[in-house]
Amino acid sequence: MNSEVAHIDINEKWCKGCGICIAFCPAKVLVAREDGKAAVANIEACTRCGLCELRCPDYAISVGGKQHASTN
Amino acid sequence: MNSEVAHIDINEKWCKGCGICIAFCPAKVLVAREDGKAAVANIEACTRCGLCELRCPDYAISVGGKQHASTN
Amino acid sequence: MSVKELVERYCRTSKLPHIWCPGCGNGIIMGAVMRALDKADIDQDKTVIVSGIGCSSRAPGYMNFDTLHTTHGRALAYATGVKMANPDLNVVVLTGDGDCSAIGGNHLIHAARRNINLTVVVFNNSIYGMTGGQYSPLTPTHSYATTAPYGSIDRNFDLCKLVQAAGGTYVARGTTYHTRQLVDQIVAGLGHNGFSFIEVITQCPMYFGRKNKFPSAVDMLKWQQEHAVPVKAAAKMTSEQLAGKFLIGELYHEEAPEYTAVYEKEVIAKARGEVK
Amino acid sequence: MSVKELVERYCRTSKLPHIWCPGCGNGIIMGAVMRALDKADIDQDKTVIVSGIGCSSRAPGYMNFDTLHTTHGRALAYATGVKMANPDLNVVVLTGDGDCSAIGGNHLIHAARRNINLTVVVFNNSIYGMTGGQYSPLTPTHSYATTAPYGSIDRNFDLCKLVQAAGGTYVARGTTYHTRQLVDQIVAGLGHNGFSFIEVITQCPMYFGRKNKFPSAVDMLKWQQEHAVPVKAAAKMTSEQLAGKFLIGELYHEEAPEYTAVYEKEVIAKARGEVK
Amino acid sequence: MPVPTERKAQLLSGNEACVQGAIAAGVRFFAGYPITPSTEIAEGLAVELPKIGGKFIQMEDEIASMGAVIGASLAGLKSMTATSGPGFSLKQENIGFAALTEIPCVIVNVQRYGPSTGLPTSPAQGDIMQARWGTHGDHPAIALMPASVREAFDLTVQAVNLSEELRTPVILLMDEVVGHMRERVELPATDEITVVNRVKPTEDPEHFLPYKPGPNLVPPMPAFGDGYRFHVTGLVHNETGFPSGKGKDGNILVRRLLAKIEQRQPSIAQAELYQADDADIVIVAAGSVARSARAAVKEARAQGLKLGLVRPITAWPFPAEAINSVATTAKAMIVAEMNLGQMIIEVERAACGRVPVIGLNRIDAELITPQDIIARAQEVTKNVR
Amino acid sequence: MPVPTERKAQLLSGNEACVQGAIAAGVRFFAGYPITPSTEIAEGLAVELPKIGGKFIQMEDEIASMGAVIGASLAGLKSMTATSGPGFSLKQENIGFAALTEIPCVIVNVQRYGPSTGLPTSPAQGDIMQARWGTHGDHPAIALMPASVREAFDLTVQAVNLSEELRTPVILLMDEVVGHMRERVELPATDEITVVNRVKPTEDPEHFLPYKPGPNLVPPMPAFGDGYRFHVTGLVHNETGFPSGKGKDGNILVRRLLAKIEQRQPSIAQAELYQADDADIVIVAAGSVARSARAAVKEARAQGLKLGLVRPITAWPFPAEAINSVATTAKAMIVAEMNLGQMIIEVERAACGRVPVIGLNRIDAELITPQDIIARAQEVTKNVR
Amino acid sequence: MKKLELRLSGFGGQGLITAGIILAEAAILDGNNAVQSQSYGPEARGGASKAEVIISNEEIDYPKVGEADLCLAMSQQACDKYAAQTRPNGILVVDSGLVKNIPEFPGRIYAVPITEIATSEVGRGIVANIVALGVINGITNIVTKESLETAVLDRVPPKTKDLNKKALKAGYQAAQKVLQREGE
Amino acid sequence: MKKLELRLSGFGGQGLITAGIILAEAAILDGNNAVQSQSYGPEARGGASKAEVIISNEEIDYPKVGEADLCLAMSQQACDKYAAQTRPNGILVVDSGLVKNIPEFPGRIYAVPITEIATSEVGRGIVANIVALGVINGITNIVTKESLETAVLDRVPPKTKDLNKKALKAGYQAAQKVLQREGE
Ligand SMILES: Cc1ncc(C[n+]2csc(CCOP(=O)(O)OP(=O)(O)O)c2C)c(N)n1
Ligand SMILES: Cc1ncc(C[n+]2csc(CCOP(=O)(O)OP(=O)(O)O)c2C)c(N)n1
Ligand code: SF4
Ligand code: SF4
Ligand code: SF4
Ligand code: SF4
Ligand code: SF4
Ligand code: SF4
Ligand SMILES: [Mg+2]
Ligand SMILES: [Mg+2]
Repeated sequence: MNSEVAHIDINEKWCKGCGICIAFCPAKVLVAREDGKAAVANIEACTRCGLCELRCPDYAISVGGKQHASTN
Repeated sequence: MNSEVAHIDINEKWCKGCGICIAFCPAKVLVAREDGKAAVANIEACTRCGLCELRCPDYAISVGGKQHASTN
Repeated sequence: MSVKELVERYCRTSKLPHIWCPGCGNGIIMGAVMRALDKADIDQDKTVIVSGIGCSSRAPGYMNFDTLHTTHGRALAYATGVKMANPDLNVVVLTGDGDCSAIGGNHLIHAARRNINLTVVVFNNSIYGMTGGQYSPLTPTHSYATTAPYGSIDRNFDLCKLVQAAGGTYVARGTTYHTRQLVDQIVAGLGHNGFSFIEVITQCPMYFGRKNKFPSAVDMLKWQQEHAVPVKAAAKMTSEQLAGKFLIGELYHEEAPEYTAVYEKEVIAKARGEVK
Repeated sequence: MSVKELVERYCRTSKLPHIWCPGCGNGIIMGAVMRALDKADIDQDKTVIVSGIGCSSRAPGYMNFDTLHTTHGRALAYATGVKMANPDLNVVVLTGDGDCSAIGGNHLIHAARRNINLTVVVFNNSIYGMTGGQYSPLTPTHSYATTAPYGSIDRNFDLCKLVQAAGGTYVARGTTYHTRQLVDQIVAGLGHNGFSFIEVITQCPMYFGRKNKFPSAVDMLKWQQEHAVPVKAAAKMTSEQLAGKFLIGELYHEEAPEYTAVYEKEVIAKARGEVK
Repeated sequence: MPVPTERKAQLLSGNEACVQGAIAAGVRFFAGYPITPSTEIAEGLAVELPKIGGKFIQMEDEIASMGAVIGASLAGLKSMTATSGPGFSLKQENIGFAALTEIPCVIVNVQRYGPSTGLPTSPAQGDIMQARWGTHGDHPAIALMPASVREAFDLTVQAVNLSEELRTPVILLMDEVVGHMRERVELPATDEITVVNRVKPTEDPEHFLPYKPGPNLVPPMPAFGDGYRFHVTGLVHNETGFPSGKGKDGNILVRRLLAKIEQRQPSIAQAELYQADDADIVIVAAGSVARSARAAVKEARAQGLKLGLVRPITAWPFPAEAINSVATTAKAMIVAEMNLGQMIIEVERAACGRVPVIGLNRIDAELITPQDIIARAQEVTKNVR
Repeated sequence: MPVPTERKAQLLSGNEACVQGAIAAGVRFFAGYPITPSTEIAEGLAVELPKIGGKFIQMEDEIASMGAVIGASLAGLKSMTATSGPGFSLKQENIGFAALTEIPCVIVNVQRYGPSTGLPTSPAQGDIMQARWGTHGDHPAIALMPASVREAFDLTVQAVNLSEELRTPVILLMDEVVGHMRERVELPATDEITVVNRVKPTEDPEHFLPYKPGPNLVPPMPAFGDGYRFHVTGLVHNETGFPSGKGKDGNILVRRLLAKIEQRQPSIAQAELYQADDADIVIVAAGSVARSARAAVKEARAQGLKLGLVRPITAWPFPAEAINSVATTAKAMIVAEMNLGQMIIEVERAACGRVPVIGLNRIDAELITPQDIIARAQEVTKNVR
Repeated sequence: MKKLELRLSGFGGQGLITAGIILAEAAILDGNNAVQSQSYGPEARGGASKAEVIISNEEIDYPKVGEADLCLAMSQQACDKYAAQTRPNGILVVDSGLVKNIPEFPGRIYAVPITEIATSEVGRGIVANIVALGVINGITNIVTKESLETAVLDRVPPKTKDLNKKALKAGYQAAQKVLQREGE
Repeated sequence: MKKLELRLSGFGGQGLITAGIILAEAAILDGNNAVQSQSYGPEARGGASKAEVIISNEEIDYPKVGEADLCLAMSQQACDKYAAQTRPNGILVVDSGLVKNIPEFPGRIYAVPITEIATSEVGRGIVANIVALGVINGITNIVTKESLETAVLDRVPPKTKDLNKKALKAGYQAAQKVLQREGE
């Protein structure tokens, strides 16, 4: 569990709604809007693992707050 | 040792005098003429191994008599 | 570095968003390349990105470096000229499976043979995306493609094996799913003084996916997740366990004389009579 | 069969003597190919010999078959067309190290990948003979050539390894010195239903020899004799003992679906609705 | 064997019609490498060929495709490839081989905007001169330029026929507009189509000279495997087919290669004349541009401006006679093409100074419009009168 | 830097002089693939380039060579390749790339007998039209045809200079005779040679537009690594260098590519006139054939037959003015070439019907002789008078 | 009807190319001539999509559509771009669910929630293109109803025939509605 | 001397190309013009070899040798082929050790055992080409003795300078001999 609440920023213009960030967020933080684009549903759960950011093909999602937790 | 005397035929027109047959005849049957082309010097020693024939790049030497002895 | 800073620094932001389809892996790989360049702390003004032709080969156009978008299949030939002419430049080649293994196959094996210091990242989506979904030399046998309406009968290359056999000295395979590892593989490639080759398994949901029962990019990433086996793990697995899987990680690594350095040290020095 | 009968039957005798230099290995290899074709009992009217361009590639002109002397490097592409169009033909490709591994490298790896039933014999004299002695991708590093006046810095391919990695299913290496074994290797290649590849180490006394301190063809054959190690023998040798040597014999063999047969069985049958 | 078809109106693209034409003409081998805007031809033949036992192969590149096509033709199948500019450039060396060794084959080039990668999906007619001069050395060339979907079918058949009859590579020089547009077309029924097959030798193999020309200057051609054991080489050769190394044989050979086309020039070279007899201004236009020109002729005539059209169907050999026939009656000619002036070179030579020849060139990736042509014609009228 | 040389008479071949010319002009990168009769150029540069820190690389084929040359030029070195017919055909796609992207580079084509493998060691001039039209799409072309060893040197320098000045590929179109013959030559001293270097941008990277044309319609060109971070693509692009996808940008770009040559045409197009002013019959001949023509002029004049010579030095742009200048004074022109009629096409266009233009063509692998020319001239004289 | 030029525009995946082909095929079934063309290239990848159809009872020479007689716009972007390339007295049909701002246009405008109809009335968003065909033909009667239905059924997967029939019908109904509204 | 055309013929490995080059270079040292050309190609591989030299004090336009003024034939094959391509009043020099049958030739014929001289008198068969140069120049004086020697020494490996000087001298002597014999 993370002590600080993360901040997720989604660039609506760039997001193409592929669903990758949503499907592979280990903490199920993200959901799809009606038009398919990503939205934050559950920010508290975010571990700031950074995977959504790394995998977004469109550089549309970014994880703010503290540095990414290291995952492996 | 072979019981029968072999017959070596050298096609003078085709022989280019490379010396391969001469150098690698296991029985030292062949020699170089003045112009470099191959000639038979010592037919008695021939084992009919067929190597000269196999290696002649110009199909200029052929081994007659009985079938080739198998070598390996 | 956050993705925003990354994009700000290494992208030609005015060109974004890119032309790639929703869910296309090309953006993920381009992101990984930029992250790796950043991690490797390269000099942005001394780095050249070269590509051929294909969806993937459009990447350099978005990247804030000296960039060269060549003819189809010839990226490595051009890159060889760039590197030979100025060995101080970092030369990175971004190419597609078709670009580098079909029409460009010869340049690939020869660049590998020379062990010239280029870092090659292959966007392997198992298809010709740009031209609309024909099979490539990396399309798995029995897959469907517009030119394989009855299923492809071509055997596909193991491109990493081929590059290694050709003489490549750093060979790795990654995926768009295993993004973090991918970044590290590219960093290692950039750091390697010789021919570095990183094959990245990626998704073309538009053509490969549609033709081969992957409804979405997510399904394709799931497939990667399930079928990729890290080399270390594989060492402990039986061949039955490995059937149908593919290896990821560093597959080969060797230190060997680098071409442009040897040219300097041997050819030029000898020609000038400095050594014999 | 005596050499006279051999030549009478399989050569276009009016074209002999051939143009090759004294001591050139091309004649030895062509002889081995004819002996192998004879031993394999092929149908002379159903056999096509294809080559590219080079000294070695002149061989088909002397051979009494349907023969095709194509453009430089493209023999395998043409041969692929011949075989696809009529799978009943035996298709043998005679090619040089330059022809098949430099300009033709891509066709080589792709033909191997498809595992199309062609028998490829490479006349590897480590040089471009026809054009007067430039280095080839198979010229050993540090050798001299007209375009490597200071010694070649290019690393050479292990072509057998490359072809195997590309997908070739029968791979062997022979020499012009080990002629008898060479014939058997070619016979095995002809018998193999798939892509067969036989690399033959041969001598170009005219250019490679002259530039690299081999005064004669005989010296070059002696070098072969001393440096070739049969695979079986090699298995029992240490890596020090093997340093500087090269392997001969069958290096790889695998049975795998052959391209034209699969085309018939899968593509045509599916298209006709005979299978799905 | 394809089942006899019936005439039926359908909607097809030029590329699709080309596929149908190839099948109808007896093409049974296709090797290619995908490239826009020709890809649908490969895709279509990948579906159709195996149905009739034919072979489709996607090669590693265009060079290999051209090589495979030549090999397959030698093995006895009618063979074809399709490409566009960049691939056409790559095929040139092997096209020269096919020309010199007289191997029948068809190369479809669906022209796109060049040079280089250019605008891959946009139309142009920039390869007309390349179709004639793209490979090194003197060589024969035939290139056909369809203007409609129906013609894409017909000229594909004709390309195959000419290549088989004359043992020479034939180029089908489409443009992107014709290749990609779909239109209503009625394809001819099978029995309405003439199919030409290469002539095979009648001598026994002993007496056979593979490059001894027949009556049309064309040598009969056996297939590999027919028992003739003949040699094919890109080197200069004599009638035996073996390299001769002699200039005089080159002279005989290369002159014959050109002559076999030239002596058939009157029947090969084709042009369509539309209202050209009494035209004050004749538009010369080929391929898709000719459609605009036809529209322009109609519209202009309605406005009282007497336009006419000469539409070269063969780019090569160029139908100089058709140009000639109007060069004395017209007051001016306008050569409309989607390039910076290629066909106009031949028109000028044919017109030979007898009539002003004016270029109308667009290279902005748009099809020249009827309005473009009418506007230019009005301008010219002013200056000519 | 090469040490200043002095004039000294020596025996050199055309190929060797080309090597010297390349070094003198500042070529520092060569990538090639051996092919007769050009190989000595590669071999010579393999020896010479590393001596002055330059780079020589033998690539896997001609396509790769051309690619490497373009890459090296972008990295800032003057770059060159050399080949002959088959290799020239293979290079065409990448030559088109260099043309569109405006990368300076020189392609030497030592012409041999074609088409296809032809007669690899025999002379011909069969690639003149290919030098203009070999790649797809409309594109600029400059091609220079040396007639002597000295000129092989001079035109190599000039080819490099033109390519650097105009940012365009330039072709040195030698023929086997000139490439292989050795003759007495005095090469100019270093200080007698003009060397042109590409113009670099002066703006800072922020404001730099890589394809914004300078005064000569040529955009200044930084090297990779200079900090400009620019993009180069074979797609149609606008001044930013980025692909535009727009036909109107293609129109601007491709027209400019041709215009930058065309507007310099008067200074680029060159021809030598020899006793042409008062000639009854003017021979038009280039490369080695012009030597025969010169001998023929001398010999014929001695016999009382007034011959003259126009020797195009640039095949492209074609020196039409030189032809024009004699088209009204001469009674006939004979175009002598070792092909079946290529340069004659341009001569005819230039002469424009004002004077009969007759071809004298040999394709039997022999250099046209002075006697051939005199004989034809005598024939023509009979018919003209 | 002598000659009618239509432009169907929107984004990739909406099936506009297929719609164009069906329309052309219907025209052929009617015994008329038809030419169809479309946009290719990167801009056709995921992004914009455009099909053009010319229908005529005479020969069709020039095959491109300049100013269209009818423009269907199924995206805001398409509408912004192509409304202006329509004849001033022509027809503009927009998917009112996707095109929020209709640009200035002098001709007749019909705003129909095409995609919404497909989703909610027909039950599958994917048949929006067929709904659109119903709308267009309902408004213009360029082709006979029979031919259009035949053409649709010839092109779609057998299993979806009913769905597509339904879509076509829904389109016709929507056309009726907007025409009536206009009549009001 | 205004213009002299020579043809040196024999087989590959005899050094005839080098001989031709040396001769041309000697002419240049004399201040004259010279053009040298040679045969290439498969026929030059192991087989026949041919070098042609034109020397003139004027410009040399046409660079090929048609009928030669002098023909050196160092093989039977070469002699059979090229004797006929020599001017009727020209000179034919043959290596008498290699050319056994001298064809009909109207001009002057000099038969010199060139290779034999190189082997036995000079000591190395490889310098036969230099011997030949001595012979030719001894007969014709086309170039000055000094220039020829300089040209020879410029082209040969430093270590073989003496050998080549000796070869040249032997050639001159042989020329003296045949000329004397002719004089007799
Ligand atoms: C010489 C040439 N041949 C063919 C093409 C057409 N073409 C463009 S991209 C491409 C294949 C691209 O496949 P890949 O490299 O896998 O890239 P992707 O689009 O899948 O990323 C082809 C065949 C071309 N541009 N040039
Ligand atoms: C396209 C093309 N490039 C180059 C050449 C020149 N060329 C002819 S043979 C050859 C190399 C031959 O080498 P290899 O295949 O090893 O044959 P070898 O002569 O050594 O037997 C080259 C470069 C050519 N004929 N065509
Ligand atoms: S940072 Fe990790 S946990 Fe947080 S939203 Fe992204 S993927 Fe989910
Ligand atoms: S991964 Fe990126 S593009 Fe895809 S849904 Fe998430 S934010 Fe949008
Ligand atoms: S057969 Fe054997 S032993 Fe006899 S000569 Fe030949 S090589 Fe020597
Ligand atoms: S191997 Fe053949 S060519 Fe060589 S010397 Fe012996 S017989 Fe003669
Ligand atoms: S077609 Fe495939 S590879 Fe190309 S952008 Fe779309 S998803 Fe990516
Ligand atoms: S040059 Fe070399 S490869 Fe060619 S024939 Fe002579 S020895 Fe053989
Ligand atoms: Mg791909
Ligand atoms: Mg070789």
